Amino acid sequence: MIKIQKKSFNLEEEIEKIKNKHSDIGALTSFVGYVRDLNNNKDVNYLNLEVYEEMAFKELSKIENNATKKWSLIDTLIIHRYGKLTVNEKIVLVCCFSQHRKNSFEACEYIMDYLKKDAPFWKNEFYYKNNEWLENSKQSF
Amino acid sequence: MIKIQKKSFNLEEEIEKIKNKHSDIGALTSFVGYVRDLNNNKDVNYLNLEVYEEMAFKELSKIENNATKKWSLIDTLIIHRYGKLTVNEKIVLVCCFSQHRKNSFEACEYIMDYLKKDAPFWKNEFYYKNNEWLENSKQSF
Amino acid sequence: MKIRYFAWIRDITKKDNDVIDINHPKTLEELKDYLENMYPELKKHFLQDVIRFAVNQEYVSKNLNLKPIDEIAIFPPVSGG
Amino acid sequence: MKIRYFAWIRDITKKDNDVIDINHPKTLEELKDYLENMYPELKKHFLQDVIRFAVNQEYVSKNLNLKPIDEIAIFPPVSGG
Repeated sequence: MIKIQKKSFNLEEEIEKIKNKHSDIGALTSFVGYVRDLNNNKDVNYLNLEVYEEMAFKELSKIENNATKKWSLIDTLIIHRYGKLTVNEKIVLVCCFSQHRKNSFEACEYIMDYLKKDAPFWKNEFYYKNNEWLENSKQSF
Repeated sequence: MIKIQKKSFNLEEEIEKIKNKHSDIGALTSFVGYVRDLNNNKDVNYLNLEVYEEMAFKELSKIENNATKKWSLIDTLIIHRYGKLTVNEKIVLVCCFSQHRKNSFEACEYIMDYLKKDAPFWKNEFYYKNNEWLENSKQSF
Repeated sequence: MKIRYFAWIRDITKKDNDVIDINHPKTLEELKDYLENMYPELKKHFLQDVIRFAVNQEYVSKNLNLKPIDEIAIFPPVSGG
Repeated sequence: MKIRYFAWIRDITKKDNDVIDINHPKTLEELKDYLENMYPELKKHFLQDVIRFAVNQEYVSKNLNLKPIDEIAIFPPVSGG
């Protein structure tokens, strides 16, 4: 399942909604990305996160389908937020549900790598006096 | 932080308690293990999970310290339950908080591998007619 | 043909999108020429090869043929996650 | 000296622990002999080398010296997580 939304999310609720559908799940690996107070040695105030929504759905679906096939996942969940996000807020959640843990770990890392590389989101990071558009290729990809 | 407890846990609450302490966290990888309805081709009814509690604290602390040093983690959380756990219940939670995602992924998988290998917990799995003590070396370690 | 702009590309174009109703570019190369003419600042970025193009929400790299109903998006390297 | 039993080891000993107050074993090998004598069914498992030992909550493999105040735990392969 893919959700692109402005509002935040509750990890327990989002995960239970999926988990409740399947009694054969033994393992869940999940990743949460947060807005940090410091990036590239600059004090961050907030982010403005922009999305090309129609394309983001398509790209994330492709990545999700690839991971599901490759690692026989039972279910997946990707939530990506957009809009104004202040320090400490959640940005993204990726969940990979499988029978055994190795598959969920590998799939979750794979989805995050491709999400960072291809999903059409852009962070405009606001510091106290100026702002800057980030690029993942320059970050710790 | 290490918790060994009978009762279940709420992912959002447990994670937020740690996250709230640090504004430099950019990445959280977490793993949840659940009781599956089917194991080794047998219908599982419930588990009775036994722990050598004093030793489990010591072992998990060592594993946590090793991971924290090796991957410069900002914080960690391990919750492991014991007692009677029925199908679909959470068994374990491992959270690794770091600045960037690679470190949190690698550390979380490392902690789970060593927890499975060395932490003194034993699953007594109850089927409809009998029961069996599990061994991780025979499973998908 | 609709051309959509994102992130700092939009800071250059000063708008979200352009719609080309007549004499639309037939290829991606023709579209680049068209845009360089309209927004001269884009030229240096096209030359640096950092800009990404999507046609109907799919990444494209080769110089494919464009149709009047296509939605083309132009954007810098992404930074989600 | 306290000897603690876990999982199916306890199914064999039928109790959680034994306390040895006098003539306590001086080494792990002496302890194994003592336990094999008390619980003959343990012998085959000791021979298969699947049983793990912990002294004062730390895994041990070599035949170290035991002290009267030690807590020794005997258990099968773990299955947590």
